Amino acid sequence: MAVKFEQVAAVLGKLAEEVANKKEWLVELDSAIGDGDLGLTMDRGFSALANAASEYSEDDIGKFFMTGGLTFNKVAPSTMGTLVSTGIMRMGKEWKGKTELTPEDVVAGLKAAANGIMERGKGQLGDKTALDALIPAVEALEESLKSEEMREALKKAHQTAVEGFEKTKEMQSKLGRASWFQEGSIGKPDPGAGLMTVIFSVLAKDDLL
Amino acid sequence: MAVKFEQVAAVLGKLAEEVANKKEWLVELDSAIGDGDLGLTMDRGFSALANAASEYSEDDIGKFFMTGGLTFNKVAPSTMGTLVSTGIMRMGKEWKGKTELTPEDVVAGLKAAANGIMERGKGQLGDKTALDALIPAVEALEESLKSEEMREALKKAHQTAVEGFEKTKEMQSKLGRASWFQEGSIGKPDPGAGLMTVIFSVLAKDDLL
Amino acid sequence: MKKFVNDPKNFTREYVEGVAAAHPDQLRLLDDALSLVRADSPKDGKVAIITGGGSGHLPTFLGYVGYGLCDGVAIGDVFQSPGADQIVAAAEATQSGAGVLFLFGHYSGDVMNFDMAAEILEMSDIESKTVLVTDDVASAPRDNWQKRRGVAGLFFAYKLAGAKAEAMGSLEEVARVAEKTVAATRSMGVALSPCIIPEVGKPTFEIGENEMEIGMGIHGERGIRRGELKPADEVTAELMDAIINDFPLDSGAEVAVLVNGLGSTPLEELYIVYRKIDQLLGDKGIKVYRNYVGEFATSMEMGGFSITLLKLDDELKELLDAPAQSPFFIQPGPGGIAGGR
Amino acid sequence: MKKFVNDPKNFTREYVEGVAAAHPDQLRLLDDALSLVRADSPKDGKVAIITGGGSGHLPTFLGYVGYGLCDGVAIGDVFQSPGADQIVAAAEATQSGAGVLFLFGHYSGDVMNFDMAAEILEMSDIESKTVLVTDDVASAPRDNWQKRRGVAGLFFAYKLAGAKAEAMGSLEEVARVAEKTVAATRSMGVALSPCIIPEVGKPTFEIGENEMEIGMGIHGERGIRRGELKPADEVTAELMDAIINDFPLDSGAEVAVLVNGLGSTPLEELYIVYRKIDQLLGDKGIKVYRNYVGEFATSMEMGGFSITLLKLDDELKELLDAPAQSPFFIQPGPGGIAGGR
Ligand SMILES: Nc1ncnc2c1ncn2[C@@H]1O[C@H](COP(=O)(O)OP(=O)(O)O)[C@@H](O)[C@H]1O
Ligand SMILES: Nc1ncnc2c1ncn2[C@@H]1O[C@H](COP(=O)(O)OP(=O)(O)O)[C@@H](O)[C@H]1O
Ligand SMILES: [Mg+2]
Ligand SMILES: [Mg+2]
Ligand SMILES: [Mg+2]
Ligand SMILES: [Mg+2]
Repeated sequence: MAVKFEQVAAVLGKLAEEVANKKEWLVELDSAIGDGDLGLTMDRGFSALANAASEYSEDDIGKFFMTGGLTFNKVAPSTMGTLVSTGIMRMGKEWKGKTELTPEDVVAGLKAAANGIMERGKGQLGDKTALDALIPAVEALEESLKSEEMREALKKAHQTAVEGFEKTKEMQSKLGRASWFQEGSIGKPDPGAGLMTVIFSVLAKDDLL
Repeated sequence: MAVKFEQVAAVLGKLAEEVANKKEWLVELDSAIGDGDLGLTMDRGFSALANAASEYSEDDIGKFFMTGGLTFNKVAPSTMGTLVSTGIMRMGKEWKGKTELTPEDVVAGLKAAANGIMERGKGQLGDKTALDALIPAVEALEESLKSEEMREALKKAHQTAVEGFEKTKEMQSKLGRASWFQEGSIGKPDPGAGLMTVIFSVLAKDDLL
Repeated sequence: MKKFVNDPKNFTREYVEGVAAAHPDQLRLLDDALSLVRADSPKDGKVAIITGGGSGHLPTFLGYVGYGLCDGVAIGDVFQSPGADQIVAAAEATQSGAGVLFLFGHYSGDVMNFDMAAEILEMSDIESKTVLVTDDVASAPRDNWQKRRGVAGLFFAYKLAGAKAEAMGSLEEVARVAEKTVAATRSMGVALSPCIIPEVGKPTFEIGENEMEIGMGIHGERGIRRGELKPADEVTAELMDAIINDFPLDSGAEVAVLVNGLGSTPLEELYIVYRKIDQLLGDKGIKVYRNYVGEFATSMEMGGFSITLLKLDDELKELLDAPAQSPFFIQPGPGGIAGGR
Repeated sequence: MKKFVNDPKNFTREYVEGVAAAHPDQLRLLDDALSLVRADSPKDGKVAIITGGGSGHLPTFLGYVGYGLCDGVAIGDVFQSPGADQIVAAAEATQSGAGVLFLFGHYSGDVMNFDMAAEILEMSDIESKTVLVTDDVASAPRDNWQKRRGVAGLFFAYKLAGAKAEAMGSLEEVARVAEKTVAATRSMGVALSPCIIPEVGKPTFEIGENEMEIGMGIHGERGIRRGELKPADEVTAELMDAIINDFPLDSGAEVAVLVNGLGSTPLEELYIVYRKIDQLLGDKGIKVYRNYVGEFATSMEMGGFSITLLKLDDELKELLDAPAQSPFFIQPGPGGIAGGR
């Protein structure tokens, strides 16, 4: 299996749709321990990215993600927006010059994204952030691919992301706006981790990758 | 009868004493339709003036009042303070070079003072100000002197000042801070007119002039 | 009372001491009076411009003592007139025989004390003239404009008369420029919230959570109307209408614009107001020759702003462009700072 | 919400448009981004200093774009970071091959966006360095000073690095000066009352009628202690102790002092504070080389003030004395305005 830009664009279109569907849910999550803007900013960001993909006339996947990061950030300079943008740009760097992606490329891209987010936000596993869903999900993907098909592996990754998201409930926030709540953040799941479950749910959909 | 500076100084000493005695009363009057400072500022002003008189080593009465106005104003730059200072200075101008005052001089000095206050404050009879006690009192003094002794004339003047003060009760204030109260000023006597009754009560005292 | 003060009785003296301590190179506090004068005064042959008034309006009044501005200021307690002795002291310390211009806002206590000071100076043969600033269109009808209060428009009077005096104009000329400036200046303000006089300790007036008062004076004097708070553009348009019609100003006119914050209104909001002014004047074909946005005449922490327009001709433009410098206001000359940018 | 705004969503764009309309001779609003740059940029061979941050702090940040200061600014929404694209746009519009210094306050959103911008510029071979301002002693202990927030001390970093860049220092030199300035700068503030974010519409925090919070951040971040409001001299002494001990400063040291109003605190009160600072430093034998009193970094209508001290040596003094000019801040060179007073 190798993925071409056309399919990437389709995934991004679906992703924008799904984030729009989950907009209210993300706002609710962020209202509980943040300022409530996450659904709005992510909706703006992913729909701008999907638009850009639908208008992209070349086949260099890396180049698209490189500029796509900036497109995303422009409409969503919030914390999560900047981190997602960074992730997108890191995927672009990783996929530089590529016109198709192997499953290994996909893993490498997602790993680069996760590392980029850690680097930019100086966050760790356990800080109660998006990383607590993203990192285990990427690890699960890589691990599963050793023995399984891409489709199955992505489903595992999604499941792991959801588990990671659930676990953030019990954590105390150490970074960003939610950390101002201190112990008050315990009991509520992390909104950024919630976003990751949405992303992986789309990747895991049938007939996309 | 002719008055020398020594006597003037004695009157001013008595006046400072009496204003100090009436301090609370003046504060009360000014609190009702003003900012309540009148007793404090007049106490400061008249005691500074009396002090200056007790330290004055010359005999030129005019010269003393000329500089005395400034002495008074320095410690009392409030509305009434400035008006009283103006009055004092105008008396000084009127008495320029004089080492003793005839009853006619006293009347001329008080008239000059009243005119100075009208000029400076652009006030008229009936505006509910100090003028409503001062002007009739000075007129009564002048009139009485035509047929009576200074002592008697001063008592008439004092009585007229008190009547003028009483009449301000029914007036509506047209000038200064009290005018902000509009109809609310009716029913309360004017503090500045109250001060005039204190001044004339001292002038009318036996054994002074 | 939420204020950084010590004994409220010492409020005025203490802040003035702070100013004197901060700017000894530019200002001198007189020994015997609460009056500040230019450190470089008296300047030979120059008309001395003396201003003054109550405290609580910084940078008005003392902020406009400096090069190309005033020469001295007599400082009263909060919202109270200074004494005539302070005015006399400031005049004596700065005059050099060319005469004194008393330039200040139209308030009765100030008028009385300045008049008294003029009388005293006359006795020592120091000539003085008085020009009252009367720019607040909300405080009296147009035919009675000389009865109006002086508000932020004071700034333009200082700036232009100050430039004329710095250019060694005679007392007559400086007074003429001051009068001409006053006649060409119109202001109007709007208040949202009161201030607190330290010695009093409670708000100067009450106003509803959703109310504004159009035309309120800078001590809380009653305005033209109290009503529901409107969007910034609407409030701005209302003030501008009143000001423009009062002149009136026609297409082709050139003006200087001053947007003045009363104290707690953030600079961001003043620029939202300026944006609308710029649009409105543009639509009417009126040219903005220069603009000033910031705090020029405050009422401590009062919320609100005022707009002032000065109608310009060639003479006033040249004087407006002249350099000026005080610890509170700096305007470089036409060349800009540091010899040209 | 007692504010002069139109649709709160447009607050930032509208006030920035107001600024651009008021000062076209000095500032240029970029077409595609909410970023302002010097009208005379790029300047050949000069390091471009780019700053940025959330709105609500005027004159910080955009008020320090000008001669002898910064070259461009990326403007975020109220208390929100600007986007990396705005930062990139400001850098590209002002750089001339001599490199770019990113100079801004230590807040995580800003750091992420500036880092991202640096990465993007790197791809087009534009060299950049980043210096974070971390002057708020209340926000982290002394050994951890690089974790501190950036507050009013930003002003000194702009002033000194800006002077170095204007003198055509290299990127290394300008960054070194910025770092040296940050290391020599300490601030601490006290808040009395909150502000209102236009899009939120209610106060950012609650505080009792008689309370103050020592060490509170300029977005309402928790301070060191909350307690009863004390006389101005006591509050000033508490802040000064914390700052002086943090350096520590000894007799003979020379400092620049900045007393910064947070928004609604009147200038009179800032001078009462300055008076006490002057006395305290005098008592300790510390010399005030220069002082700045006014609003330099606000939180809209928040009540309170901050004190910043910058410890000086000969290099920093010379840079501090250099002329600077923006629409919001003017400092004449040593000769004064108008060629000598
Ligand atoms: N330093 C960080 N590293 C990784 N993720 C972070 C970091 N800080 C915050 N986040 C994530 O960002 C999410 C909130 O994003 P967003 O709503 O954009 O923040 P804000 O509104 O404060 O700008 C949090 O739920 C958390 O997952
Ligand atoms: N223009 C005026 N002419 C004469 N008297 C005046 C005038 N304005 C006020 N007054 C007098 O001043 C008195 C108040 O004086 P004072 O308390 O000193 O005023 P304030 O506290 O407002 O400065 C009033 O009771 C009135 O008699
Ligand atoms: Mg959020
Ligand atoms: Mg009174
Ligand atoms: Mg203010
Ligand atoms: Mg302010």
